[in-house]
Amino acid sequence: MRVAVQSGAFDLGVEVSAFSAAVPGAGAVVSFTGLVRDEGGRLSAMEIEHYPGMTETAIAGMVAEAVRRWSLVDALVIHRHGRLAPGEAIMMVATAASHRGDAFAAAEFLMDYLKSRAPFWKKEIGADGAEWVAAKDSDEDALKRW
Amino acid sequence: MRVAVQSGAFDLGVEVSAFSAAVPGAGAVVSFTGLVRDEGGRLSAMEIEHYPGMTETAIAGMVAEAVRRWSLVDALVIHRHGRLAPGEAIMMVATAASHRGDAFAAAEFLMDYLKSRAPFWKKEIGADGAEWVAAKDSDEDALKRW
Amino acid sequence: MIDVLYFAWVRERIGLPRERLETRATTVAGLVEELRAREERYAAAFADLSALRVALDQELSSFDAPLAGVREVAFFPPMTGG
Amino acid sequence: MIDVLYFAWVRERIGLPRERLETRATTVAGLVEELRAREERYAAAFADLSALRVALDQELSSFDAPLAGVREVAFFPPMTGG
Repeated sequence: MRVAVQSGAFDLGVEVSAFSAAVPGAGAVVSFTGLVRDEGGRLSAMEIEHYPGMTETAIAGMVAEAVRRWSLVDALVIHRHGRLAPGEAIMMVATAASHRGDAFAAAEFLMDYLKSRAPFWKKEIGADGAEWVAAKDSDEDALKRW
Repeated sequence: MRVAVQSGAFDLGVEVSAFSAAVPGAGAVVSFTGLVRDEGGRLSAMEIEHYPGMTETAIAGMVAEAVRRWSLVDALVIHRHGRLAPGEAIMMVATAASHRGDAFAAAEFLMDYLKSRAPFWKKEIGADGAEWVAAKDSDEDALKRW
Repeated sequence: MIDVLYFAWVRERIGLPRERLETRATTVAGLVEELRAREERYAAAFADLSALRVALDQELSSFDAPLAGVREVAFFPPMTGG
Repeated sequence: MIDVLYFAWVRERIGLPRERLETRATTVAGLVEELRAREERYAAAFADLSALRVALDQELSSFDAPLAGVREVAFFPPMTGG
């Protein structure tokens, strides 16, 4: 299980490849990657603020909870902070399990919790100013299924 | 949208990387990879038979159905046939969408259909002989949720 | 004339991957009856139709489907892809 | 003495990321009352508590939680990670 909170870019291909090569016995690997959308060209950058210390603890807690709920061989979370350009990868989650149901459920669970319970705040920088991204009710609702 | 049915190996990292780099505007990329399990060392190889012609058509139909049901920017399916060693990647699915819900749902839908509706048959080659993998009721049941 | 294909353990039991047949059957079930009557290995392969699937011209179909116009019939066990 | 941290627009509204305070409050809500009373920028930041979240010693908590033993309080809007 690895959790990384970093300002630097990560190489999605390298990470997914290394992750899936190091899960002996696993039959299913799921990855999720969040990219900065360009919002039809309106977005010039995204700034991600976080709460150093709490971020790592909160994510480690989510991973531990996922391990309790599903039969996982391994899990990985990488989340960036700082200034990102459209198209850049913001974060990724990877899960490995014997069977696809566990891998998918754990990845979705981690994503739902990262969205609303990990202390990150996104600010969209556009031509017409900067704006904090508002939390969506649908993201809060997504937690209720777990 | 790309569908590849091939005997040769594919590089998961390269594929995921190229896929996610070519989906402008997408905010969410999900990948699933199926690996040959070693079943605690009991499995020496997996042989995958398929129905040339029908396989490609069937998978293309599933991808088209996924595009009808969810808002996808792109989708990719690669599925191997022939003889594979434990740890090797059997297949992968990748989906890209604006939002994570669509990307996850479409990837799970494609996996459920590939499991039970794409004409592949797996044979496990072990120390104590070879055996065709039996279809699971749970895989057939998984189709009912869509 | 119709092409008949066999996959996985159906192919192994019958002992060949495909053959070209003359048939008088009008449905898949009729064709299965003809095949069963040919030889023991066919009877063995088609002993339990609930364990088999059929595709007509590369599309999944059912045993009561008509054969009119069909050029390729394939018999195989439930698929195990993914 | 207690460390109080602000993130995102709470930080921007108050104009600083963290400060060290003396407080007599026994709950988070009490601390918020003290802050509101300090200056207009605090009153603006804490105008609508339903738009805010609080963490005590880096764990999500609630506005009615006691402050006893807490060393670090953080106020911020709902999180938008992922």
